Amino acid sequence: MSLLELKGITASYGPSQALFGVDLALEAGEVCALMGRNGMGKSTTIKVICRMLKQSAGTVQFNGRDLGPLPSYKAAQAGLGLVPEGRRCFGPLTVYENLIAAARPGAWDFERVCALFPRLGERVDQIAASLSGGEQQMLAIGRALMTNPTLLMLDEATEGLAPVVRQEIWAAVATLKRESGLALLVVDKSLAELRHVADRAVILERGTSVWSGRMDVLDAAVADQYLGV
Amino acid sequence: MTRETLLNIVLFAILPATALVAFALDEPFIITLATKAAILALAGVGLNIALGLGGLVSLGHAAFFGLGGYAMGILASHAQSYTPLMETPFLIEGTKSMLVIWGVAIVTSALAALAIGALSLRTTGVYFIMITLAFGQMLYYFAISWPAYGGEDGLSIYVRNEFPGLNTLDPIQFFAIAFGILAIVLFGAGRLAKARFGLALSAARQNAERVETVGLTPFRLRLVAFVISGAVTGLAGALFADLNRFVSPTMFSWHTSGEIMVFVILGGVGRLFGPVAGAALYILLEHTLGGLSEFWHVYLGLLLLLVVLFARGGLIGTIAGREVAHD
Amino acid sequence: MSMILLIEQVLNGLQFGVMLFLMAAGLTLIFGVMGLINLAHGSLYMVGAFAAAAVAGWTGSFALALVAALAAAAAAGALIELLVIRRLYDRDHLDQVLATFALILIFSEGTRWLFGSFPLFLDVPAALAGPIMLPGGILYPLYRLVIIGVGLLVAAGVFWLIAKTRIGIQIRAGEADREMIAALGIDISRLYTMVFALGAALAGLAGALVGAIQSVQVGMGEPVLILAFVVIVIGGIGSIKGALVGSILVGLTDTLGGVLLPPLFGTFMQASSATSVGSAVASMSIYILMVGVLLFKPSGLFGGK
Amino acid sequence: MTDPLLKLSHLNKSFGALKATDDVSLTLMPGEIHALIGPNGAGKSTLIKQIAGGLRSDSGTVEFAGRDVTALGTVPRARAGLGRTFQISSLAMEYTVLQNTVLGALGHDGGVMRFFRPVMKDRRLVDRGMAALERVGLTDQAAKRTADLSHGQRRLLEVAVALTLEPKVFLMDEPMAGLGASGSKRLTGFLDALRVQAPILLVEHDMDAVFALADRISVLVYGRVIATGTADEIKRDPTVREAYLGAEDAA
Amino acid sequence: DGGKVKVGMITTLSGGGAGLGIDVRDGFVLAAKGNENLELVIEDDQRKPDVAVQLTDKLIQSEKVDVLTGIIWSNLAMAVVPAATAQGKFYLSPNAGPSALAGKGCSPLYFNVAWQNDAFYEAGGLWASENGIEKVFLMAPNYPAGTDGMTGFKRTFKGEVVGEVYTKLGQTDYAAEIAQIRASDADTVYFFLPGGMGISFMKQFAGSGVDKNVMGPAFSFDQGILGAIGDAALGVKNTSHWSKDIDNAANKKFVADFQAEYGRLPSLYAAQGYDTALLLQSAMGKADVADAAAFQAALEEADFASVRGDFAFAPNHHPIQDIYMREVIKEGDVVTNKIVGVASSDHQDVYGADCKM
Ligand SMILES: Nc1ncnc2c1ncn2[C@@H]1O[C@H](COP(=O)(O)OP(=O)(O)OP(=O)(O)O)[C@@H](O)[C@H]1O
Ligand SMILES: Nc1ncnc2c1ncn2[C@@H]1O[C@H](COP(=O)(O)OP(=O)(O)OP(=O)(O)O)[C@@H](O)[C@H]1O
Ligand SMILES: [Mg+2]
Ligand SMILES: [Mg+2]
Repeated sequence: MSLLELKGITASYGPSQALFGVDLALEAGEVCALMGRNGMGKSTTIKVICRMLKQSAGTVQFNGRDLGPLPSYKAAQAGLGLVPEGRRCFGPLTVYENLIAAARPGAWDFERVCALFPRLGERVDQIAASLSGGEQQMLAIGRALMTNPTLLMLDEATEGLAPVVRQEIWAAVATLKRESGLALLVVDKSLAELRHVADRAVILERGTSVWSGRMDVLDAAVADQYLGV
Repeated sequence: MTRETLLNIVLFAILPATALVAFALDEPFIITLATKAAILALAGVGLNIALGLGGLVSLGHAAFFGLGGYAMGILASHAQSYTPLMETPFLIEGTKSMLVIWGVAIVTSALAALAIGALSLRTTGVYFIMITLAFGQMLYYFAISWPAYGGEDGLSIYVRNEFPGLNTLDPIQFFAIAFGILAIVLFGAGRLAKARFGLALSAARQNAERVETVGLTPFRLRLVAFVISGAVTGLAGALFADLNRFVSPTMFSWHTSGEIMVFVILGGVGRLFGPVAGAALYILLEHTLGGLSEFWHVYLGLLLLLVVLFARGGLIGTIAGREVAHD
Repeated sequence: MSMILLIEQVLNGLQFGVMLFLMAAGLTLIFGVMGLINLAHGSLYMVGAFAAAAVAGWTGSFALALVAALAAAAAAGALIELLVIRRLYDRDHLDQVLATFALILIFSEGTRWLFGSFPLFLDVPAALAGPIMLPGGILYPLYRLVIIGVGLLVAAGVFWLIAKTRIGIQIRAGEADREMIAALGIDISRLYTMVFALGAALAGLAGALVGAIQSVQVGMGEPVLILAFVVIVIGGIGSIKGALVGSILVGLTDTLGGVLLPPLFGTFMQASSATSVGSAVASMSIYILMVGVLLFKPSGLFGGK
Repeated sequence: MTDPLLKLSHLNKSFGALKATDDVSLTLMPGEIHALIGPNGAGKSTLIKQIAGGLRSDSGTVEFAGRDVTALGTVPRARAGLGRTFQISSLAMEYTVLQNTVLGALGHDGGVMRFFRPVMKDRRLVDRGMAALERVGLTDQAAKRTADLSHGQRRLLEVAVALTLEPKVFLMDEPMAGLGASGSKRLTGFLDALRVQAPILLVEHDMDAVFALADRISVLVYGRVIATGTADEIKRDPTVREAYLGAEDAA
Repeated sequence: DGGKVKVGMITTLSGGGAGLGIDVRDGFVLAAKGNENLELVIEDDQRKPDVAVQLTDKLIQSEKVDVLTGIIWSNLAMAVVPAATAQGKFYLSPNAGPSALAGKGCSPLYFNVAWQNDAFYEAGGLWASENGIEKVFLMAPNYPAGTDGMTGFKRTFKGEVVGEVYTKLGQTDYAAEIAQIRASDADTVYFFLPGGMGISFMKQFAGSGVDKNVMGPAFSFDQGILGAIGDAALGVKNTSHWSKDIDNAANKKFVADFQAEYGRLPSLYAAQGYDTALLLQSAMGKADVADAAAFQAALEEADFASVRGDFAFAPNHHPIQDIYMREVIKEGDVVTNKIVGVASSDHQDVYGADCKM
């Protein structure tokens, strides 16, 4: 049984439909890349998984449990961690408060997050809104890790990060996967990086999953057709 | 034609239709109510320019409403008692001419809005709400304790002011005046919202930083909007005073500001006809529920609550749906 | 004016300030921290006072009356939150204004329905009645000192809750981005209901405590509402410290304005008009203070943003 | 040699104890793309704000087109021809995509105190807005509410609004962020062509784009410019590699 | 002899001041009970002047009433009375008597069945002068009713005013004023604080331990309010034209009937409402309301058995009546008033001279 399984998801924002049938499966401890051009429905899929948006058809199963009737906070408590698009740090709160606001006990704690992102450690009492863009990104990742999820969803988590930090994060992702058995669903624009860490990939095109399979079989022609690389 | 346009036409027709039917049935009081609705809608249209377009939640619009009212009260009471308003340095006489009174009401409230706006617009959000409230309250307490024009007792004007060619004491004719002004102002406000100024003002509400980076000054846009808004509400105040032939500090009280705001929210914030719908509904409720029970405010409250909970975007929002971005 | 009288008036101002804080404390939670515009705050204050007066009338016990005030206001608060406010979080602030305005109508007239149109009797308990002698020879009502004490305790409690506890952090996070804090696994709805009920309970407590030396009547909450908003805005929204400082500033301004302005105007005006003009300016003084503060600090004394 | 269009001399800015901008001097020549790179929190966005006028400098001067604009606020600088895009999209979210660009055109045109003629019937403004949308490839979305755009589409709209201003200089804070690979590629080509219209001061973490576009690159670390040079010089600079690029030059 | 009369009553039935309006209404209804010629239409003005004016128009234009009554507050009366009399309708005031309507603004159609606003204060000043009070401290809210009241007191008071404070309308905390009172060498505090303001002041004054006499007009010590003040009010002297212990048959019947009908003690507002209805019915028995001159003459006769005892109209249609001094006492568990003397007999207002009608 898969850790996460989406079947035939359709979803709309009010009158405008964004997803037209998304299928996705992810095993425990696996890293899955969710890919597609801008506006194809990646973030919407993630919103459906963490119940920020209710699907109009289809099912979402997590750990054998139907997430359909659950409110967002219960889905999170079930083990979903989210680094949302656009960071969404709690602006008026300090770095420390952002990190502990929703923390749950587990392997990840404040010290460990600060060790991963030393810049955050130096700024514990700074207001999140005044952090640089990249620092906010680190904070959003740290905040999600502090909830000690089983599945971490990274929506453009490396956007705006300096290359060195990006490399650190990918290294951290690789470590997370290897050592703590954390499953990840990753949206990112860098195919090269994803090839390194992801086990499998799903490609969205106009709100439909058009390709899915193991990362190593994703060939250049498909990538070019759907991702334009 | 969109649903909203259709609805607007209906709303626009509702007041004169009511007034005409009442006229035919010889129910002058219903005409008075329609007139009241038109005047309060006018005040709401004024507020809506600041509130709906500019995002300036002013809880001090009673200041302008009251200034308009007192412009009428003071001028007319001097005319009534044949005493000049001022003798030095030059002579100012009272007047019973509506046109002059309107002019004075508009200019006074515009100037007040300029001063209050220039100070208040340094703040934003709830701070703005409260600072405008503060200015309103200052005028209220001033009016209450200033004995020259009646203080809390207010001022009675025994006869309605004059408008060339019309008998203003005849309810239907006075209605025509009030509604005519409302129509003109609605037209103007509608154009303003779609004009360059409206686009920039509304953008400043959504994102001031964005407006600055395209080289426009939000402060100036807002101040101009606030002045226009205050002037319209001031004009409504003068009409309201004439409707009642009476002014008192209640016109300055924060309840008045709140009520005008309720009209706007009830009808639909930022909708051109929102205040018309809101004022008409509110007055309808007030006068039909009033007879039901001593505790009719409970019913009024429940009805308002139902509207907020189940009618998103006010009456117009519910009936016409989400705002369609203008073409 | 003698020095001792001036000192006494300053003390009165401070006392009034702390009393204002007590009245504003609930609103500080609901409005300052949760970011909800709750015009019905004054109604909850009134609910507390009426519940206290009713229970004190039945049982004769002030302690039971206070418990009743807390319970009734908290219940009313929780009910409001569950039935009304909950549906309005993701709406425009203005919808909250309209909804809570409607609630004022319902509460005021509902209370009149239940308790009649005449003010109720609620008095300070005998043990706390009467004045005591302060150092310096000032006679001061004991009950007012108790109010100061309770006010400061509440201030400390609320400050601790918001600034130091995880619940406080979560509430503030919810105010910044509700959807996000929920997506991180916090049941923000339940939390908000609880905090709203707590804010309501504080309003009710204030209503009962202050009602004992004021008049318990329909509409008693309205001046409180405005004062509480003034206090919070002067102090800076979201800051408990600000609310306390704001309260004391307002208390001092109002008290000393009323005492000092009429004679001040008397120094350059005719006596008869000086009292009236002086008093008129005094009634505006807290608004003048607020405008002054906001002109120099557009987001209040301790406002972050 | 031609004069620089934009010249920063000895700019400083501190937040409390933190020196976010530390004695920065930079120039931007007509026709060039000058990239500004550096670790997160190095002070790049701060510098952009200082140039655009959103943030007062503690000391130093900003000269633009031969004129000292240090004392001016955002609005006059924008009017003078500084066009800026934000790192985090800053748009009028309730407006349609087209309205956002028309707003830009209106800013360029001035004359905002007009109360009567419908602005969306003003051919000149609308055409200019549409033209900008076309250049970034958002024509299809023109009638959509901006709030309904995906993240990447908003990033493109940011650029489009800057275009309508026809600025003399572009200040772009991470325009590629959030764009997918194809989007980045497209925008890279577009910016390449844009530099003839007006030079660009480009803050970007996308090294493919930076190396492809930049005539000159300055590296900012802890608020200081530690190196300025061509792409090749920067790639070879060991301090830059350690502080910023890491293994990136493999690309 | 009289036909039917339609009466429009506009009074405050909702919101903070509703208690007064309800008492006026109940008193009126009690006195008019069983009179089939008297048709009553009641409207709630919510204490808003503009609503009151509009209701006036409604009652006159749509309901076609002949007589209006009911207004509680001076500022509403200032709005309604001119509007009613200008349209040729009678107005009988059951409460509120602003000076403007007693003097220059008087009208043949306007009758005040309560008092001119200054009456209680003038009587208070007289009584104080005659009862050895030398130094008073005056306090009232800063609005016309307050300042006029204090002026009325000073008009007749012979002693010294050692302090005079005008508070914010609606003020609820009086610590500062009480400190001033304590510091002054006044022997008596004379104050007018209507409604909740008076309750707050009295409770706080009692708790402060300041030992001075307290006096005021009846408004702050009426039955509806005393219950909320409790023992703190005991011993306070207040002037009133009515008290439930006035010894005459009409009053005894009124008090008994009122308690039987509504289950509570009547207030002075109830008494005024009651008298208003009696006056109206006395005139109805003499003239047809359609004949305005005759009806006016009938009203002027004031030929009814007032619960206050002797009652007559001065030429400006304002009462000539005794004003009593009452003291707050406790009867069993109930805090109430007892008459201790007449403060001013056959009191008449001073504005009549300006009234030209
Ligand atoms: N809040 C919203 N309301 C309405 N429509 C939306 C909303 N958010 C996204 N959309 C639309 O839904 C579609 C999918 O958007 P989504 O954000 O899922 O794309 P994405 O693949 O994440 O793109 P990007 O890479 O640009 O972030 C887009 O066409 C977008 O315009
Ligand atoms: N208002 C402020 N108060 C305190 N510190 C601030 C403030 N604004 C920015 N900073 C700090 O200044 C430093 C520079 O921030 P800036 O946003 O300029 O970085 P940046 O180079 O743009 O980084 P990124 O690439 O991550 O966007 C950061 O460490 C940030 O935390
Ligand atoms: Mg996305
Ligand atoms: Mg940056």
